[in-house]
Amino acid sequence: MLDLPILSFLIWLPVIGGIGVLIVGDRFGAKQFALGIALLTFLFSLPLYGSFDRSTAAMQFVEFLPWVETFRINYHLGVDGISMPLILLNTFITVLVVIAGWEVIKYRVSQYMAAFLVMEGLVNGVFASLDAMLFYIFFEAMLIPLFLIIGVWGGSRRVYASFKFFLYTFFGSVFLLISLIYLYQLGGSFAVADLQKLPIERMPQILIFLSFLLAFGVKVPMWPVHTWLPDAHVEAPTGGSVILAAITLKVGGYAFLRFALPIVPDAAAQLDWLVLLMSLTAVVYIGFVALVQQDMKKLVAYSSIAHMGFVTLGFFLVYSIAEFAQGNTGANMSAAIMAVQGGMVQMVSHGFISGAMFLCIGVLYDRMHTREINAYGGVVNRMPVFAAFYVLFAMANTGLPGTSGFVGEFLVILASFSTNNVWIAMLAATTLIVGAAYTLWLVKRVIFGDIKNSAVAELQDINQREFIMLALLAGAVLLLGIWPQPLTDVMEVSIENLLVQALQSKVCIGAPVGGCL
Amino acid sequence: MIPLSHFLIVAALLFAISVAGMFINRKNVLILLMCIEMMLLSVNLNFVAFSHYLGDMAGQVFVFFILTVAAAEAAIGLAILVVLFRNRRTINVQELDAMKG
Amino acid sequence: MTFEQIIFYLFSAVLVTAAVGMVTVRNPVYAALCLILSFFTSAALWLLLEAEFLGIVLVLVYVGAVMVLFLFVIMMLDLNLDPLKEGFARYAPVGFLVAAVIAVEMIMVLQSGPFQTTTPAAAAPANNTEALGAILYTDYVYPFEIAAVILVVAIIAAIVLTLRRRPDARKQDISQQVQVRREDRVRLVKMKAETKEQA
Amino acid sequence: MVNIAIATPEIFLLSTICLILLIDLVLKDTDRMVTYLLSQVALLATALLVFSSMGSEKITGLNDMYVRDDLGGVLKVSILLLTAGVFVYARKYLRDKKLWRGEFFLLALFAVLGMMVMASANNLLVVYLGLELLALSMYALVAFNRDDGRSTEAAMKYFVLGAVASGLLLYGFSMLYGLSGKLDIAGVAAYISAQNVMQNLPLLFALVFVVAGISFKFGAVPFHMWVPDVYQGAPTAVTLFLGSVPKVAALAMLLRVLAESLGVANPAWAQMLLVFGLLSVFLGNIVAIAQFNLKRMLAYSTIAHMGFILLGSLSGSTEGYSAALFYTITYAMMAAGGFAILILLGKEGVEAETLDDIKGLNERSPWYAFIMMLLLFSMAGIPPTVGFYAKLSIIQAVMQAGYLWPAIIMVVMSVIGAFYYLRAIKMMYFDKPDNAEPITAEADFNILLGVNGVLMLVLGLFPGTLMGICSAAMVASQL
Amino acid sequence: MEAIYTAIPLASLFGAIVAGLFGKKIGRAGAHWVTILGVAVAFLLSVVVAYDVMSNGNTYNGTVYTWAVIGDIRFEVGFLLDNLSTMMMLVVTFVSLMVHIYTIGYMHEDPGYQRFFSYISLFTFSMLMLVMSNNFMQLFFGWEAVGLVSYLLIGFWFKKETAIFANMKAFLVNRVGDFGFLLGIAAIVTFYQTLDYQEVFDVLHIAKSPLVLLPGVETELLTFIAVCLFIGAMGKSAQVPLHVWLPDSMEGPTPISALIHAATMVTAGIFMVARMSPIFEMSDTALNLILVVGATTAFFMGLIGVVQNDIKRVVAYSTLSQLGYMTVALGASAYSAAVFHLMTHAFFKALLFLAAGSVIIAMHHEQDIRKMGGLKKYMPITYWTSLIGSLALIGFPGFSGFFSKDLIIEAVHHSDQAAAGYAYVLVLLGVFVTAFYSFRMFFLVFHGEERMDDHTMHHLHESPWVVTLPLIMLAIPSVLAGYFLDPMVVGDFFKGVIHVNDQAHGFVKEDNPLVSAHLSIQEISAGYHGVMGFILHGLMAPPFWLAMSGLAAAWYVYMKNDSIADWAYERFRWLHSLLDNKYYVDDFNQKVFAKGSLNLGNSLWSLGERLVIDGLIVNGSAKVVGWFAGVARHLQTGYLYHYAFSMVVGILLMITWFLFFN
Repeated sequence: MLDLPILSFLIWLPVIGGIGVLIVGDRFGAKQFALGIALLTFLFSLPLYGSFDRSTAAMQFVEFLPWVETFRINYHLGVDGISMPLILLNTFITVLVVIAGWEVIKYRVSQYMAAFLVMEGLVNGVFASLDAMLFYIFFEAMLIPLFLIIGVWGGSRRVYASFKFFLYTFFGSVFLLISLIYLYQLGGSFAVADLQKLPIERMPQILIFLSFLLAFGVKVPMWPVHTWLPDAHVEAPTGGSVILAAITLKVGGYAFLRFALPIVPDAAAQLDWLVLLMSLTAVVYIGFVALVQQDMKKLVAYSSIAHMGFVTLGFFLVYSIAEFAQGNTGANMSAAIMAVQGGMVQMVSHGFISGAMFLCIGVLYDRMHTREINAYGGVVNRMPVFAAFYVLFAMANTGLPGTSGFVGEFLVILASFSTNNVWIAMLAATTLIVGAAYTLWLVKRVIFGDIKNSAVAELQDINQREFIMLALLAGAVLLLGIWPQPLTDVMEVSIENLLVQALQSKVCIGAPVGGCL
Repeated sequence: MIPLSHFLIVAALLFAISVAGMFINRKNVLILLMCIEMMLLSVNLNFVAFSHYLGDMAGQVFVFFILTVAAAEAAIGLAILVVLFRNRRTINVQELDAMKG
Repeated sequence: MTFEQIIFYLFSAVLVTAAVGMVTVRNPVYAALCLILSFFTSAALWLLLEAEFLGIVLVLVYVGAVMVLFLFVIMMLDLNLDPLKEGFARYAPVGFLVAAVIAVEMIMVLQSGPFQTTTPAAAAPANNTEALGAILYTDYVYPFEIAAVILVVAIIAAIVLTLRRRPDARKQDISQQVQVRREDRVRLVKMKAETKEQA
Repeated sequence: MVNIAIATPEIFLLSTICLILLIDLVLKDTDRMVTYLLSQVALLATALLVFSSMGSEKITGLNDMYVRDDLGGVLKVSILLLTAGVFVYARKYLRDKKLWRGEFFLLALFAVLGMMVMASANNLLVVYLGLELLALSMYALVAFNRDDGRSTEAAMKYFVLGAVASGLLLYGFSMLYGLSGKLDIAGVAAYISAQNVMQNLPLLFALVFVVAGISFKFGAVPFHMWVPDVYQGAPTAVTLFLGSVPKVAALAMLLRVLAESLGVANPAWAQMLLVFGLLSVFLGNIVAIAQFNLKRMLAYSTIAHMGFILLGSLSGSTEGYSAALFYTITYAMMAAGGFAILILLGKEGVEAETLDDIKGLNERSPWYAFIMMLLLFSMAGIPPTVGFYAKLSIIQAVMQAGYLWPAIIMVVMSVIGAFYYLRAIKMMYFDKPDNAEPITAEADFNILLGVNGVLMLVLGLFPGTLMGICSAAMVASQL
Repeated sequence: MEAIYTAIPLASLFGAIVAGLFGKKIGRAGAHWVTILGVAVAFLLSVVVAYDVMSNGNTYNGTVYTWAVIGDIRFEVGFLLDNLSTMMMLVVTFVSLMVHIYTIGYMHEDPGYQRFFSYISLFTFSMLMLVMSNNFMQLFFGWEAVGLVSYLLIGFWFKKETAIFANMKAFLVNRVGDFGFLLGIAAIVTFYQTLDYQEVFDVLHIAKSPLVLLPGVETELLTFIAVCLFIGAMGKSAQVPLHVWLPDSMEGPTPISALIHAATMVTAGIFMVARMSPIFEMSDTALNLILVVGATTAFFMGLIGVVQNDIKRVVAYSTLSQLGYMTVALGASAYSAAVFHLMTHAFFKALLFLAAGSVIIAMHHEQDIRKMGGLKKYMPITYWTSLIGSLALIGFPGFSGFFSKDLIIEAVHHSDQAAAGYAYVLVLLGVFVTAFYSFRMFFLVFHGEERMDDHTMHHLHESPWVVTLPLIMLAIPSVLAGYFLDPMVVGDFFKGVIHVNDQAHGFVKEDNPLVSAHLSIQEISAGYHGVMGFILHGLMAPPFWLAMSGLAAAWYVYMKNDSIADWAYERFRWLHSLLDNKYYVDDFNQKVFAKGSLNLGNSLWSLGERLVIDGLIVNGSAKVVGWFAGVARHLQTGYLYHYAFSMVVGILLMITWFLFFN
């Protein structure tokens, strides 16, 4: 098993399978075929976890082939504890997305399924790439299927949304390209490992960092470059929203860990306040914005932004934590690990929860064809099982202990106290209130209460397909909430290793970041 | 004797005049074609002058070829002109704006 | 002022004047004539530069053939001359201003560099035509062939563009006339004989 | 040294053209297919000849007028193969539009000959003659639909501006000749290398005109004005030809004249290319947004792409030139494919040229829509299509040369440019078709189009070979 | 024993899961049987464990499973079983069991029968996890889990708009408390690198540098932690100003009002502070804050109870007031007294609620006491148990409440804290108020004329045994629990569990100059001479007389002379409306926080999002580009001469550049 090129398989099986689905066409079981591919991919991703060596931070399942020799771009794949869970998340969510589109998509089914499968392969590629240019290629190529998904199967303003999504993210990532080329010229290699070792002067580091911030920040998305997300979510079909929220946003967060922190640690240390500010703004400001949304999807989209704020918050806390640890006896780097772990867990958990929230909204939308909160009310009377799921996911969204939503937020808030600024923790913790406010108000208006109108009165409870979908996610949410150890365990060593790199100055070798200002 | 630069300046003047002719003339494509001939003439004058002062025949050979090409060009240009006139019943430059923007 | 200088300045003056005339006159025929004049004067300058063959070719080929072609076209196109120069005064200043700037800048460049020489680097060959001929078919055989192709293209292009079989033109088709049969020309119609009542 | 054999491909092609010319004369209108097939044979055979002569040392012949090197070989093979493809696409158009005449192929073959001459030129005179051979054929081709007012208007504009441009180029050549006393590439190069370029005003002056003439061929701002009108006015088959193959020739001219001959003067002409290139990238992308005529839109996009090529070349390095070559070849493929789709959508007597014409293409034919999407994404430079590598290598070269800000402007403009490509994709995928007539084409057209589209992806996944060829060609030609 | 410890919460969780997921399959009886069985098992095992711990001293502190290990910090789920937690377990499982049984009768017509059982079993599980926890994370787990169940149960009748408003309000207000609580935990983790109670307590004495809140504003670390934790307790135990959710929570079914919103969950805050006594003892600031908050709650919330007419709301305000008493005790460092009162209160308040529920059933879900009266003869069991509950509540000597409340008042009296004087006055006045509203309700419900409509009157009868049995079962400890005073408060029952800075703990002022000695309980203990002595002493003390006068006043006003009530209503209208509107706190919250948040959200949404970011920057730049494209396309005029002009200008500019600027 170990000798098989699992990662290549995880990338190319869905891509080729997607093309296969296109060839199979609408008439002959495209759905079944797609589900088969998705399941197969998921199964093939399981050995990643099973055979993963937790004791090393080195890349595993490595594959290496020279590719474009003119630019020394290599087909270099591998995973560590940081990327592996995200690949699993991706393969898992894709199965659900295929199921989610089963009956709902009636228009160009094979293309729909193919787009998602191709998307899956590309995202796996993003997470598995150990070559920066390979990463960039997957990173950009992801835009194509998503653009089509939003545009072809989307809602009424899908054109605006898809364009906004594409151009926004494209705009961000071209600066990444510039930076990568710059780094290539500096070090003569696109290998991430080489880039991480490359000594870079302070000023270039800052510029590179800013370009990373723009590229990944748009993807995450961070305030204030987030406005594509609500539009994209609202207009995308259910599956598209799920993929967007559950998977693509993670790419940005992941890239921060893989690129920003280790490659330009000094700049990250110097500008961490900026990211922290943006993250906290995302948590607080976006929380209030979410509160007043009239569209369910928009509300959840804004809540996604707020939750992803925790991810970036966690990642960039490490510098303040390191500074704090130097000034305070007794404090140590556990908090830094906690911060990054928290961010990572938050990413995985957000993948489940936001995916589930969007699936729930999809379930409602399929029946009522509206996402207006005001059109609902008293859904529980007609759909008790659905309501139970909905409340569960809403609670997970508010970070209730026992659900996965709690773990990440908890760890990040704990870690955020280990800095010189109490207010980071204070602002971060306001999510307890604000997050609960918008989520519960949504639940109150949609689920509870008496039946508001005749349309709600005719609702049917979820069918078996929808039940399976939501039950799987509910299981994941609860499992991760009750016992996150299996997840945190695989990441621990890689994160420790990452922190070593992220806290080592590149401007004056051997000193900690900020050590020789 | 006459310095080389004087020949070149005459050629430059011809060149400038032909360029000016292109945008002064807004009514007749024919004049444009003549301006092109004039521009080539100025280039030819350049070549001949250089050829003379360098004592090198290559310049004259170049002129020879330019004359040939210019004649061919004139033929094609006039052919296009005729076709254009057939289609549009005009060779007014200002009316040749079916495509713009 | 030597004779050569007089010739040069005189012909140059005429040349430039004719050029200006070409771009300013109202009637395209006059413009063509101005252009012919400038060709003549250029030919004279070329003679001054000891490029006799080219000077003669310019007159023969250009004035004799190309410009005549131009005149043909002018006559053929049956242009309405009145509106052709409208608005001239409006555009002329800008045009001439730009031309003047170009000219000034060009002259500045040309006055500066290595172009102040007054004597040729090497003596011109005694027989210009022979010298030209000698290299044209040897050293320059490749360009020469290409030029030939260019002329072919010009011919093809001109024919493609302008040769047309007018659909409304009536032509005699002799083979059709010869092959005609009786049945095509004569149709026998049977009619009832007239009766008195109808009459 | 005469060494006529060195020019075998050109001679062969010329002979075949003459033969086709004669055969075409006696053919009936119904048998034009013979002309077409012969033309294809001529192109492919010539390509084979060129190919077989590749890989050897750089040698000159025909009294130093002609150079045979790998660079020329690559350029010529691409020209010939692209043209063969263009012919396949054009056939459908010519049939549909009742322009099915042998002269189209003949003129195009002459143009190809002109381009080959340019690709192998070792003398400014030969460059000029090759250019004129190409240009004169193109003028005639643009006016090919002689009963169409727009076609002839476009031809007229193209002709006048083209003639002016060659006048400019000639003026530059004459100055170069006057300064160096030489017309051959090596002679001029030898003269330049002895000069302090930035101080030599007449040389700079000459350079301005030469660069202007070359820029015109590329259609770079501010010498771009002919591009949209000619693209729009010309019959689509001609636009297809004009929009793809001559770009390679233009690059050939740039490489031969600017790089080989004036390479030492790079600091001077790089400034001009920078300005023209940036203006092109800027204006091309911006104005394309305002276009709803697809041909015009592609024309403006061409301007932007040409800006990229100019910017790639300005570095004066091997990487830069090979990036430009890579970009040009791939761009020619994209453009050919794009116009082929337009040809495909046209019907008898109706040109497909507005954005509305591609509306709902996905409904009508998912396959064609997919191909067009690949082409458009490639033009936009989105991985994993080949357009990305083209842009990547150009930007890499630009940054290598130390132009960071131009690189940033380039990428930002390509984001803006992505908008109009996306709009075309949106029309195909998001909208419903106005008419749902099925689209038909002959098998060879379909196959070629498929190959063309998929090539965007395949080259995107495996760009190494083509990139390697391009840079090897540059290295072999000591650029 | 570990298996038993684990089985206690899991037994109720099992019931909850079975009743929740398979409720339809097992039916109503199945649901109540499985849950009751689960809780009964939990109760019985708790008794076993309590016996083991209390008599054998086999305390336990261990891990069940490791939740996660991050860096050096272990996140675990584990149990700490000592006298405090086992006592809590007994109370929780006992009251819960009673409530389970009671529910069979109370909810028997409700369509959400199984769901209800599932919820209350789940609650029992959560509460057990909370009290059994040995670390802060699990504490927070249980803390939030009981909040969740509370949310679900308040909104149990989800069709009622008021109910679903109340549950959201409850959750959000609790979240405000949790906000502080979580910060407190974060501070502990940051500075002590562990989440385990015992490990934290062991290193508390090591001095830490103060915490910088703002540049120049510093605070004692432990004060910060204590205050943050107490904010959590304020939320859960409904202390002013986070009390607003509790009265509204009466929208839920009565059994859960008894279980959650009186007996157990709301006392979690008290429990937690008692558990954290080593921390709180280190900060006088925090203790004073607790005193003030508790005393304010105790008196002013009681006052509101005087004007309430809803039977459940009267009890709810009474609960608030009693929680205030407990809090005051905490502030006075009389943790054991607080816990003692917690226990007695759990019994008698559960009893009162269940009795109220019994009345409500009989009255066909009429809750307005003005429409009741004279129920004594219809519902004797309910009447007598209510009387026991009320007497316990007002602290009638001999009843459990008497002991616990008197102890608290005594403790406050003896406290040296700065705020103790304020607290003492308020708690004394509170005694009067408590007696007044309790018996106002009692008299209005059970005595006097029968004010209900005829239909209701005809159907009046005593509740079924499943209802009355729990009443009786709860009445017993309501009377007798007070006699545990001896070991629990004045004895050393909580030795080693609750830490007080007194001589008994070897507290030496010089060792710890920042905190004072807290000797109130020690002084009480010193003056304690047996239960009878305590009762006799109590008969002399002001609280007794205040309680009696309150009782008498209620009797006089509501039984003898109705006009006084009307007179007072007319005379103190402002006071009445102030109380009736609950000091306008709800209105204030609604206007400032709820409306304010919405306004803030709306303005951020319309200004920040749509106008600035999307409108100006994103779409704005797109518009600018589009506009510029529209303008720039006109450069292409279509005129040949312009085209030529552009070429020439291009050349000209280049020449000019080289000529003049090179």
